[in-house]
Amino acid sequence: MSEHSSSAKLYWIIWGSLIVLTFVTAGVAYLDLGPFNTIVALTIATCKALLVILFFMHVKDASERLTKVVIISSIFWLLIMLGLSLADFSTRTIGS
Amino acid sequence: MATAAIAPEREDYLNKEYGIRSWLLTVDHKRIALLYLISITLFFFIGGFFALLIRLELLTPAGDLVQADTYNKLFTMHGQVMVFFFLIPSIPAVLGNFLVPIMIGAKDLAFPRINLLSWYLYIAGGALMLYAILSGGVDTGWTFYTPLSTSFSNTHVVTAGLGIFINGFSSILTGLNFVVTVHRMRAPGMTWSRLPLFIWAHYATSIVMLLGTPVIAVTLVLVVLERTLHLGIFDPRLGGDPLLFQHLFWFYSHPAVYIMILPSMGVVSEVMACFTRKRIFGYTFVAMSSIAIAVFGFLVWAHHMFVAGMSMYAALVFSILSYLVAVPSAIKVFNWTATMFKGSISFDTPMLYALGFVGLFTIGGLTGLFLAALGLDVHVTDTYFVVAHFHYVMVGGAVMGYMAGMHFWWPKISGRMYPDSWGRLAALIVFVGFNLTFFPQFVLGYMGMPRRYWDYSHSPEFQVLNVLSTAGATILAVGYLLPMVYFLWSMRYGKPAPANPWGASGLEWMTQSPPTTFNFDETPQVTWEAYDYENIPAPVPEEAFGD
Amino acid sequence: MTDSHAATQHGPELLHHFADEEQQRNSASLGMWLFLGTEIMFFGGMFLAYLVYRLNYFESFAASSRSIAVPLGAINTAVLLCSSLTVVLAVRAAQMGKRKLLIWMLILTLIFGLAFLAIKGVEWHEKYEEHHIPGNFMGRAFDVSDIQRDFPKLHVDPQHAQIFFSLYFALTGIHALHMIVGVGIFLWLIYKAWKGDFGPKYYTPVEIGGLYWHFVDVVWIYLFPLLYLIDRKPL
Amino acid sequence: MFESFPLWPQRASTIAGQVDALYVFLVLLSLFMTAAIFTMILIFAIRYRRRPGVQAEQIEGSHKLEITWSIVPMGVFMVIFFWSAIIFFKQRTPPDGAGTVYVVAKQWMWKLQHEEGQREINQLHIPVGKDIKLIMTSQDVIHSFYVPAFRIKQDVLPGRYTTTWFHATKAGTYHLFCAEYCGTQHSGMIGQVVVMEPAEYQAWLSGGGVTQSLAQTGETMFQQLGCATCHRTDGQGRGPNLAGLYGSKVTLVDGRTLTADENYIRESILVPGVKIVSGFQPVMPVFQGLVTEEQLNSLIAYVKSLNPPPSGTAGTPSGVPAGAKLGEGQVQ
Repeated sequence: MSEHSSSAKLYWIIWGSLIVLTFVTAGVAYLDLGPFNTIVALTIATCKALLVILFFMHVKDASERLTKVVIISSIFWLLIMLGLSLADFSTRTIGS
Repeated sequence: MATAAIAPEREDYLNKEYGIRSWLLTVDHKRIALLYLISITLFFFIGGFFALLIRLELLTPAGDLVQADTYNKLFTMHGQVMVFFFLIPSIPAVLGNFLVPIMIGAKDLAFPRINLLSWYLYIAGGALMLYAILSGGVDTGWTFYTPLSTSFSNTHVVTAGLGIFINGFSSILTGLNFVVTVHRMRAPGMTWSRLPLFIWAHYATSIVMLLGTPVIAVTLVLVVLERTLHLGIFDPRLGGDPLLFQHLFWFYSHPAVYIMILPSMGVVSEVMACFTRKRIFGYTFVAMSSIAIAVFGFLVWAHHMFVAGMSMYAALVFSILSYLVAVPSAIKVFNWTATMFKGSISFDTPMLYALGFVGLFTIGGLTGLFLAALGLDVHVTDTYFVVAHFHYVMVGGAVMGYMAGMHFWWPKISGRMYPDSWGRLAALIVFVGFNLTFFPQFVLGYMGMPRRYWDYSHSPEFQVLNVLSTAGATILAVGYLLPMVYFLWSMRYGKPAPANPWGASGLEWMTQSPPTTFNFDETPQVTWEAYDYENIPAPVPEEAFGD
Repeated sequence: MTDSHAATQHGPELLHHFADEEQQRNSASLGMWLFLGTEIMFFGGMFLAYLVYRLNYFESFAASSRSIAVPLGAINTAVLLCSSLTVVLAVRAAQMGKRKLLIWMLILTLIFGLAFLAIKGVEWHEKYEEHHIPGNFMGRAFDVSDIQRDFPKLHVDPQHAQIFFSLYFALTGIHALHMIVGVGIFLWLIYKAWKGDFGPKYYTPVEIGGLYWHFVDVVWIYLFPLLYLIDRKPL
Repeated sequence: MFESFPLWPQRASTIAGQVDALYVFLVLLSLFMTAAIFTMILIFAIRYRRRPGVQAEQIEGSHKLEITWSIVPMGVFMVIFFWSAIIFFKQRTPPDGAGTVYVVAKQWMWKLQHEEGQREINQLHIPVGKDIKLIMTSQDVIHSFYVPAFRIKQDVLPGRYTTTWFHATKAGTYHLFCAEYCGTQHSGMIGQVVVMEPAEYQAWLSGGGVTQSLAQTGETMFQQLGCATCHRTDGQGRGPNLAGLYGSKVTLVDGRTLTADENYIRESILVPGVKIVSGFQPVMPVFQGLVTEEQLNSLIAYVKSLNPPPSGTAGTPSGVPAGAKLGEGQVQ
């Protein structure tokens, strides 16, 4: 897809930051951040995922709009399933 | 009439090569469509046979034809075979596979070998399902509700579950093929606004197949794991939640009913346009309502669970969203009716089935409003009212659409004309038989007869309606047998079909009947709008028909 | 499990039904992205189960997750990230026609993949030793008394812990299954690269195989925090 | 007019009339819409049938028409939605002070326990004109308590309580069905709901040869299982004081607050560790598997009876069933 292959240096930088982020998320988990532990873990994971998708999977530079639409709609559908199901599970104790 | 009309010897996808290898290893989308046609017809008659046994049992209040567990297996397998092995693949895999490439001017689907793999997955899933049926069947209901399916049933749940799991990938791959083909392989000039509505409908169906089917795949994997390794994900005795299963199951199974109905809507749009010689009223609204149905169809699944113990507030959300999804269907019905205004209407068999579809789908849709109404759903869910509703939409809608499509494109598929008078007779029989079977069930439902009851001797007043329903079922069965007879007859004795027997618009009518393996000698250039019937001469009646 | 690199005739010959090269490559990549969309929904079903039970049985989930070693998990994540790097370098090598580099990168990816599966095997064996496999797998009944002993402050209900481990094995098991299919794909890619089928004009299979591999890596990127790092705060 | 050929079951509860009113409205709406579509198709079919020499007139469509037949159905649907939501709310919120019947569904029978102590299989005797709340659970698979004459249906789930309620308005015997497929004898899991005049009901109550009310059986069970050692009424015990617990707000160790309904009490008996009340230690043993569903119902009835009875009647220590005003006669 990418006619011009970007230089290998960029990939090594991305790879380096991914490894660093992995050990950061593992380390941060041992700190007591109250309710923020999960949020921090998920944001780090999302950053790593974005790095892989945008750079390693060439979504940022080479692929066309349709691929981005497919990715975003798949993730949106997952959120529909999780979100609407939670509507039931979280309010079930209120109205029995 | 009985002498075999000799078709002029011209090369087409049927007589290009012969032999079992040429069929079982074909990558031609038209041959794969025929392979699907044969396999889903087989499953249609298996499912139909179970339906007849159920109706015979219900002829009398007491359970006197079969034992209780045999009856439970009958309605379970009737449901599973019909839903997963006939209704979901029928139009997309047969008519869709055959027509999507030709209608957009392509030589074949984007991934021909994956298309063949999709058929083999269907056959593998079907074989597992048949094995489950023959070695004792499943008695959990087609919905596999837990904890009955995971820990209280000792029937072949794992085999049937794996069969449906494998079959799910067949429809995922079909959906994937259609989306990539429509995006990538349209002929020059075939813009999105010139696409036939049949293609719009299949594009919307493919979205639902792609995004919905994996969820039931993983649900069935979890059910199989739970049955074999006694995990606790859905079993309340081990801390699991049966409602979680129902959420995961219905997240796919409600959009699945849109997989079944959307292709039929595409067929009816084509047939309506052709036999009224008119462009569909409000083309963009009808096209966009297909996409709207596919998208909103994913937001409404828990209207199957209003009384299942879910929270009251979530039920409100799903009920209001269910009314939202009813609007695009209403738009379509109004547009089809408006298309007939100032048309030049002829009543060939496809048109009769299409009109039957519009009528029965209207009743099916309206009764859906009863079930989306929370207060009413409490009384009518899990009774024969809901059975009548979904049969009106699936049998009155999807199967009528399938019949309309088969009769409309049979000349293109087989190169032969079928006897139209027999076709119209069969359409009438199907319409009458269908209504006689399922309309009494609305009344039965509101009277309070629960569904899946082997014997109802506690309320003999239900018997009259059940007898009517069984009578209707036999008429319906005859109605469905007739087309198979005269289609097979026409393969040998039917008049050779011209390229465009109905004078219809669409690229598929511009190739020969049946088409060559690569559909077009050279890729067509599209310069006209969809359904430009003012430039297409209506067929001269006597020349078009076989007998 | 199938994927959609259908256009793999020997050499870059154009398949009969595509208009031109460009159309063929874009179709293959669009097909793979749609397939990855279905995979997102496939794993999504299990993520919903995980989410619901984590909200309802948090303490049992937290305690059971503490019984899994983080260092091994972190190393495993790093291994998978390395394999993603070698895949990207392989695709780049194919684009630039460097056949030897391509073959080396594919082999390295394979080695990292097998290393991941080996480490995963070690983790599972450790769970087998500690009787943490749900149900009575090969006669070893599930029992969490050791977790209850290690974390007295957290209420560990054996059934809720069993649900955690059911989801742990379901998620990591199906992920490992996808890894095995990935290893199969890369073995086949190595064979075709060794045969010299890939070059600047035709490298679609390497690219499609790469997309699949990166997706399996992204799933693990989420599995690692969700399964290993639920609650590691000092008690 | 429809006696010999009924179109709906008898209306025997307060909610039945409202459900039927919505049903009739929807039937009329559907008849109107179906008739409209059918006649339009018929007229167009006849008026515009294909005749030689007559060309069809191409009509692109009209946005105005499309908008109207999107907005108008949406409006009608909203009316139906709100109307049915109101009925649904009534169906799902039992009025306070309703008499309670505990229902245990088992593969292919209904077991019912009255507060006064009566136990029944597949039969439910209730007085006419009284709000009855059903607290239901299942011992195996999902069942569904369905009385067509009352227009009520509620799935009965294993592992937790689901509740429904009705107010019978007409004496008589009505069908009770199981509406969720539950295995081989699903169609045999049926019974009768016998609605009686209050006097007749009293006769039935006292004739049953019943010694203890459900709350009293619960109290004896409370002593036998040793609950009293920790849950003391003077509040010194290691367990929380249960008097006045039912329906009150409870704050847990991790800060969550919830109302103590039947499901909370049930879960705290079976799996106490999951929700520990703040200020207490997780020392209560697990009773899962040690207590049958019927015993659990009696314990919950006893805990509910510890609430100070609603104003009006003189409060007496535990032992007198909370539903004292159910029937004037005291059950000895």
